[in-house]
Amino acid sequence: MSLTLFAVLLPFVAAIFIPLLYKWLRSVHTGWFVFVIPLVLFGYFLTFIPDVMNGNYYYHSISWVPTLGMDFSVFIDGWGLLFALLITGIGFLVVLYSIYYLDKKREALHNFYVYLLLFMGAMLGVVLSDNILVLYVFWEITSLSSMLLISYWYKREASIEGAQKSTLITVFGGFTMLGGIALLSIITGTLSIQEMIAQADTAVNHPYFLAAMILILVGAFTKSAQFPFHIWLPDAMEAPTPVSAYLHSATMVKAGIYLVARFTPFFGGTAEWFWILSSFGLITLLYGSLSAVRQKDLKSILAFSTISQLGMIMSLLGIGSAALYFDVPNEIYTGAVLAAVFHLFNHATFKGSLFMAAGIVDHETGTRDIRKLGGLMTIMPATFTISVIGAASMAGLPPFNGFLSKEKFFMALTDVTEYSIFSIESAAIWFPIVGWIASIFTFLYCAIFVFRTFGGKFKPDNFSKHVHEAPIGMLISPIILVTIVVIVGIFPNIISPVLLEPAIASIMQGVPQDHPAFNVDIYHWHGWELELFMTIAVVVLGSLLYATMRKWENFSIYQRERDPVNGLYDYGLKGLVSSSKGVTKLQMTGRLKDYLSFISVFLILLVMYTMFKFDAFGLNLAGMSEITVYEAILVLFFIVSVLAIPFIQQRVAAVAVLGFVGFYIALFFVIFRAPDVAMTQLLVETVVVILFMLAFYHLPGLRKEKDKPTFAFPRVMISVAVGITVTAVALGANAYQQGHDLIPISNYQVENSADLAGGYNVVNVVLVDYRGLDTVLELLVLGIAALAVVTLVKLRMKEGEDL
Amino acid sequence: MSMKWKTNNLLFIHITRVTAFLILALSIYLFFAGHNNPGGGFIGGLMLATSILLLYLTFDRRKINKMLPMNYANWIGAGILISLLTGLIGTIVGKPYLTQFFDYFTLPFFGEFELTTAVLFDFGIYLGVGGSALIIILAIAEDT
Amino acid sequence: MGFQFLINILIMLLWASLQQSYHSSDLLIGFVIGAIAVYFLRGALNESYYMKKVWALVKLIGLFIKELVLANYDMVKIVLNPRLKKDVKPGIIAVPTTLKYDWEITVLSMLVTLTPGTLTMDYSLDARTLYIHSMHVDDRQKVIDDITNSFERAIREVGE
Amino acid sequence: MIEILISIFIIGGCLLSLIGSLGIIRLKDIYGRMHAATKSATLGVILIIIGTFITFMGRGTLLFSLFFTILFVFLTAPVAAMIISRSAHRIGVELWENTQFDELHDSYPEELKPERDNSKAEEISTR
Amino acid sequence: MELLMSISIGVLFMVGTYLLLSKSIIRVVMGLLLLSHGAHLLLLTMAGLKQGMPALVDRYDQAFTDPLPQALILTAIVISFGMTSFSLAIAYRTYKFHKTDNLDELRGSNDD
Amino acid sequence: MFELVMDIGLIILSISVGLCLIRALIGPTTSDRIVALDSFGLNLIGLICIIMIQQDSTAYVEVTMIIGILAFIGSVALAKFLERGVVIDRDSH
Amino acid sequence: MTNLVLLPLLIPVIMGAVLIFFSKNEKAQKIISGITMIALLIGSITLFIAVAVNGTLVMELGDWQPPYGIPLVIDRLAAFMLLVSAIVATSTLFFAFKTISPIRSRYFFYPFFFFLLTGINGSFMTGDLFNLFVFFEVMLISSYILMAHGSTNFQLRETFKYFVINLFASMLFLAGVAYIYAATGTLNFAHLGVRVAELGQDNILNVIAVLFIVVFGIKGGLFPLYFWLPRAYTGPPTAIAALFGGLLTKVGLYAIIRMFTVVFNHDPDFTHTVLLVMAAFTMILGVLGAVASYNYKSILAYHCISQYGYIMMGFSIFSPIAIAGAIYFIAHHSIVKTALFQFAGVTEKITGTSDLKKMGGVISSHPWLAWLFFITAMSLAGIPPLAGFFAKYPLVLGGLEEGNYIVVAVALFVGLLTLYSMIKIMKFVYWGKAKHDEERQKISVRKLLYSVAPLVILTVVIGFGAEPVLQFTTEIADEILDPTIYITSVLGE
Ligand code: NA
Ligand code: NA
Repeated sequence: MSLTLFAVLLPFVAAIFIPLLYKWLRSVHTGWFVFVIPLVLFGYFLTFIPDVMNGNYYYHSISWVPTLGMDFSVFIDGWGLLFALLITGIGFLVVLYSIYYLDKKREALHNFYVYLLLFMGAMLGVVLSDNILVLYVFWEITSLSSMLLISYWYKREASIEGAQKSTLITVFGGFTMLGGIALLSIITGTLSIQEMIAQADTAVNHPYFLAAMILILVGAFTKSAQFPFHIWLPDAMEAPTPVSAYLHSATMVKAGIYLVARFTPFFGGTAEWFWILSSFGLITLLYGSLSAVRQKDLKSILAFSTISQLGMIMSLLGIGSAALYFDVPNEIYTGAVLAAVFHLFNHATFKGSLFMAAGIVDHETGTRDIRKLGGLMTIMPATFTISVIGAASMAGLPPFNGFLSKEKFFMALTDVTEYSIFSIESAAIWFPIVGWIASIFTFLYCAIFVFRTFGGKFKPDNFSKHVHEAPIGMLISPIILVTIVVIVGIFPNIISPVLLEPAIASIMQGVPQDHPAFNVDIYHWHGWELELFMTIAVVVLGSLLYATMRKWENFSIYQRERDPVNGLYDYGLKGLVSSSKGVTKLQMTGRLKDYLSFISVFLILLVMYTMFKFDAFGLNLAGMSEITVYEAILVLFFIVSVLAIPFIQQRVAAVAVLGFVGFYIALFFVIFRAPDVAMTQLLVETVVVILFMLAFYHLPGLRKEKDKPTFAFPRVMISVAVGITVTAVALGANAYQQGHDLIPISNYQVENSADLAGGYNVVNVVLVDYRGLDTVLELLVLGIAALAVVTLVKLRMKEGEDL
Repeated sequence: MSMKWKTNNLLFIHITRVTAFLILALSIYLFFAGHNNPGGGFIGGLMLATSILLLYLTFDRRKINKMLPMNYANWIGAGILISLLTGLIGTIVGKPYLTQFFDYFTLPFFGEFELTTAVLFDFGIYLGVGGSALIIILAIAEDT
Repeated sequence: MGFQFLINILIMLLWASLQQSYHSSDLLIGFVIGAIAVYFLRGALNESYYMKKVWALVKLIGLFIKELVLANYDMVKIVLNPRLKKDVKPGIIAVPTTLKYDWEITVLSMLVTLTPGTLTMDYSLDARTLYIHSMHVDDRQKVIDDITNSFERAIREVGE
Repeated sequence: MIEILISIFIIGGCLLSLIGSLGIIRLKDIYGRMHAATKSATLGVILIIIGTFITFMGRGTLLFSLFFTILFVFLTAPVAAMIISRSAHRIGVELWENTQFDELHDSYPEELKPERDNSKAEEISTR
Repeated sequence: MELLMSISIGVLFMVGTYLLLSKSIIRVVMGLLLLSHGAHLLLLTMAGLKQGMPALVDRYDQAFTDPLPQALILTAIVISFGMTSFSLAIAYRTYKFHKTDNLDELRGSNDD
Repeated sequence: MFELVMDIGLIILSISVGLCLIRALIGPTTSDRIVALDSFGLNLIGLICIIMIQQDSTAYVEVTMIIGILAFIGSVALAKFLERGVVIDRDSH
Repeated sequence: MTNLVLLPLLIPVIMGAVLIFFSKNEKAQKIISGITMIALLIGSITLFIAVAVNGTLVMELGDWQPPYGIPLVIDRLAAFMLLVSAIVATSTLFFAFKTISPIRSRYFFYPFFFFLLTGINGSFMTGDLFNLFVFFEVMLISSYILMAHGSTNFQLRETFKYFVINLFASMLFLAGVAYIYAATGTLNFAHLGVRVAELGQDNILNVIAVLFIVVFGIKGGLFPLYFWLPRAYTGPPTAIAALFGGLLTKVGLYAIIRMFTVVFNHDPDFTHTVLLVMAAFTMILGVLGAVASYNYKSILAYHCISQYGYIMMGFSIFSPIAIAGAIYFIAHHSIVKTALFQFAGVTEKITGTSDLKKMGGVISSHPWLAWLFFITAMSLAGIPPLAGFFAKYPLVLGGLEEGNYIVVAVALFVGLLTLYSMIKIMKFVYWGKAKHDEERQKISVRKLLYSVAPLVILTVVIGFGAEPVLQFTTEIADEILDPTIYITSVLGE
């Protein structure tokens, strides 16, 4: 196994040892052991940079489940490497942060870190797997570990609910995606993403192409919290803050982005891909930013902010995909992709720091409610600084990295108006407008986040504990992140050739690498372009809104914190449960007669339908044996006696008539030359009659039966139909038999019974020799029944007496 | 039972004494006859049960239980085992399971007769069926 | 012991007749099986009986067959009689018997049942009174006398 | 010749059986029907069996075992008749209105004397 | 004859089903009994009726009726016997402990 | 001719059996039905005997014996249940 | 060599009969049972290997050449099923040792257990239709009594319904045997295959085919025939519920697979479409029952139904990959469902109830239990890389390949609902605040987990190590899709 493969598996392997380390070395915070792993991996992945920068990629594969085409293959190109570095880089920062955030005495650290490592490994697997099915495997593990982390404080109702919601939604997406994956494998005959991309030209004409696209996108959208699937993300904030910082802003939620970008070479260049991504992205962007403004909880603000930013990246990928429509792309089209990749990176840094800051506030004050917070600026200056930088970057203010990517974003949106493909003409104008409005609100919630927490008056009564600045250990990680925010903001081109260009190259595959469009050169000053005016307007209008906040914060729409889309989820879930109950109650009535009715009706319909469909009715009177007078009389009386049974109201009488019926049947067996059967029938019938009598000792008399009028007629109909069905098939089978002259296997048995088995009574020879197994088993059945009766009669236990 | 009928069952008892034995003999006969004539383990076994049942019908449980202190559950086990194990005879000589063997022998006085493993097999059935039928009847009857 | 022997013989005959062959071997096997059966169920037999008067038995059987035929003639008359209500006057009567042995009473009650117009329904607890349903009880005493004079006497002859 | 004899036996037996069944239908109470069942049906079946025996004798088979059927019938018919009629009487099955007297009823202990009512007959014993 | 038997079998299945749809436990058990009769007769009827002698091959030198279905029926009868015994036992035990033989009252609550 | 006689015999017995059945159905008491069942058994023996003649087969001799025994046992069990409410007594009565 | 075939049949039945004699000695019964079970497991493994290496083993019972006698036929499918059966049974038996009350052993609990196993194993092995009926009855009568064992009110009531419905099905089975014997004159599967091929599967033969769908559908818990199942599986002792949930109903499905590959394989457009529609409804209605229920065992029982739907779906898609998936699914589900029922039992021991709403916080007092459950539950929901995923994906892939979009959509949706109800259990039972008192929190269940932990490990192992299993099930699929293989190994060339 190559080292790279092991790198992906390392977190999983480590996870196995965590509980042991936790148990044996209680005095050391378990996080320290964990910390090493992402750190080492980060270092390891850094070593790939030179190679990848040069446009190479790393590929290694071992076979796992070849029957399904699953190879455990590691594929490292620019796009994957960017993610791997994010995962491990943010990873060790988060672990470091968590060491101070989670108390080693009170918290179940072994669980926490196992989940975290599970996630880390899975996430690496997602971004480094070339085999889409293996990617899917890791994809679901990320959902699962996310669930476990959200439910980490499993005694809290909200944690559990949040975990459930996030899992249901993301796994819904996952399962949908699985369908898409299957379609992809059918379309292309491979599970390797790179091999699929190689077939992109022909695949587009495949009838499954669009379906596969939509299914894959549903998976990506749920994971990346795109409207209307976004609702799980705010509820996921119940997880410990390190988790929110890591999974729910920096990494996992970007898995959808990763996937969309990864598949852009395959699906990109089509109108559907363009429209779906850009419109869902923009809606999410707008919706997220509008919603974030309403939130009163610091982490909720950040959650909606994340949703909004993810929407933004998604829309950029959509816009950028247009590049693939053309054989020769130009900068207009690739710019969006650059913006997407760049913002993805930036978002990880500033959002990570903001989450950590929010966590610190929560940790030190015991609350995240902005209505209670305020005036922390002086008490927690470091945290304040971190928050200001992070928020400013998020709001798109210079000189931070967020400003740069936001500018690129505006540029991409305005460029769309110049497109002339995908019948975009009339709609294009909405792109910049929506983006711009969303940015205003982004500015606004950033302001709320910072000033409501750190500005204003400090109200000590609101807090249950003494408030002070966080320990330095907790501050290190966010400080590192804001440092990156600042440095990249000032010197963006540090990362652009190293990380961004290779990533874009991966996404824009099929486009010549030396094309000028790939020259990623990020600069601050574009001149007085439209984008700059847009930014200025954002700041002005945003400030204005914040200033007038007192006026509009009493609007009811502002008061309503809970996302109305949740109503859909709640309604859906409630509806699911209640309709399940309804459906189940309808069929699982607990009444035997209902069950038998359903079964019988199904039997009748299915058999009769088949009879008609295959014209299987038949009646061959000529081939039948003759009917003598006395037989006719016997049969007539027999039928009468059978028909009479339901009408008999005395139980002993009913049994007597049953005895008649049984004896009649024995007589039929005689008439039809079956002496052994006749004897058995007689004996059994008599014993059964006696058994009835024995049981009657305990049973009540028969009552007159009164069916509900709604059941009386169906009951008769069902019974009659069952009878007719049996008879019709019997006659059909008989006619069929007459029509085909087959020699039954019993001929052999008759011919060889005396010579080969030494018996003249062929029936007995069949029983003890030809079909001896049947016979001993039938004895077994009878014996079991006998022991069963004994058990039923003698053993009586109470409910719950044992397990 | 609320009713306390005192009954003299003279006729019934006397007749049962005769018929029960006849049925028992018939049962044995039917068992042996089975291979060549109607009958066999099942029928014989059920007849066996019937003859004992008749005793129970005529007399009472206490009396018959004392007279025939049988553990019918063991009959079942034994019956099943006999039938199953007879089948193994074949495997010893390399034939498939449940292979039955037979041969004709001549003994002075008795004349020619047939020995067959099938009879042994059938005896298991006989025993098991008889035991089963009886245990069923008695279990329900005793539940008072 | 004789009673047991009788059963034994019966079983032997049954065996042989079932075999439809009456060679000595079959009879022997039948006898052995009978002996086994008797031994097996000996607990139910606690009385002894010595077969004595075969002739008396034959006479009894003759009487019985005669009565049986008469009974059926009687039955045909009753069943085919259009004026049932006028001609048939049934009743249940207590018939005391002077027979001593249980087996005698057994046989008596069987014969009563199979012969004209009468049917044994019950015994008194000491079994010395038979309750008989008769189809013709115009003369109660005549019914009783018929039974005591014909059957009881014939049975007693066999018994002594 | 032998066929005529057989035919007489068989048809006679059949007719007797029929008489028995007719009696079961026609007679007015269970006790009367019991007479019909035990007498006619018994002799009827015996005649048929004898006819059958002769038939097979003519064909070269001595079916002595048929006589065991006769034996069984002889032995059991009176017992069945007795037990059935006694049980009917004890649970209070009505007697035909023509019945002259019922000395059996008189012999019953007072507390057990059943009410004569067909509709209640079955319930009495099984409550 | 096969026609008559087929009809009889249909009647057995019909009445059997009708009884199965009853509320009364004991009628259900009777229904099962009738169904098993129907099934056994069907086995016999389907092999063809009255063609040849009983399959006792030492006595006659002629056609024999098909012995295989007879063996199957024999097996089936014994199995049915076991099942009927079981059904009676469970029927009366159910009645005894639930104090009702009305199957409509034996529905059980919806969430247990 | 002989065949015809047998056929007639069978028809008569079939009707006879039917009459028993009618009694079993109309009752009115269970005891009546038991009588009918008992008699039915006897008729059945007759039927089988004639069928034996017709089929020229002795295969059913044992069947007739068994019917004789079983009709008896069945009737007795039913009657005993009617009378005593139990089929098998616990103690001597 | 061929005598190996006898082991899965004779070991349980002979030892079951022997155990009858020891009904008064609990300890002896346990020792004998334990040894027997292990012998059976070893026997099944040996047989499995033998068949995997050498191909189909046939024993012509009574030395009668097929189709005149009854053959025991172990092809790869049967060997696989036998192995699964032995594994599941071993786990349940050892679970039973520790959970069932000693009084049960006096009432033939262990004999019934082994007889049930006899019926199940025999059904897998037999090459004869009527013999299959008889094995079914052995299995069913054992299941009836095991279901009612202990005779609580609930058990009696639900067993009665189960019993009646299944007996009804058995009668239809007999009717089917009668019809098919009339139409073809044979009962041997292979011979039936030959004759149906000769006759052409239309006319009455298709009618008989659908009749068997109904018959086996009832036993196999398919829509709309499964009504007996959910409550019947919640009443009996846990060990038994586990065995039922894991194994019993599979026999019905197995019978469908056998019947509709060897015999009725000529008109899949009709028969397999019927099955596919039934499968879809089975999946969805089963899982809805689970969604609606708040009883631990009942949820599991309803899931059984929906999982049977999956298995049938895989089979009725009738492509090699889908069938391979379906057979893998059988193994997966047997293992997982047996484990889940045992978890339900263990949890009940701790909390004293199986009502979800009365439980909570079990994870804090019994973390191992909760984690083992969690892994198993996720496997059930088809979360990779556990076995459930590898069971589900081939069905999805196969379904889409054959153009059965709707049923694939249903399958995926049902998977989601499965996850939902597994999380529901997690939520109500293991997470949340503890509702069981101090005393109960101290109950040690470690010993109970010994018998189930191997199953959990197995679901992980055959997940990660899916390849050999899938390879084998693919071989099975190829084998059963070519009925001539079966036919020639039974009847010769
Ligand atoms: Na499910
Ligand atoms: Na599922």
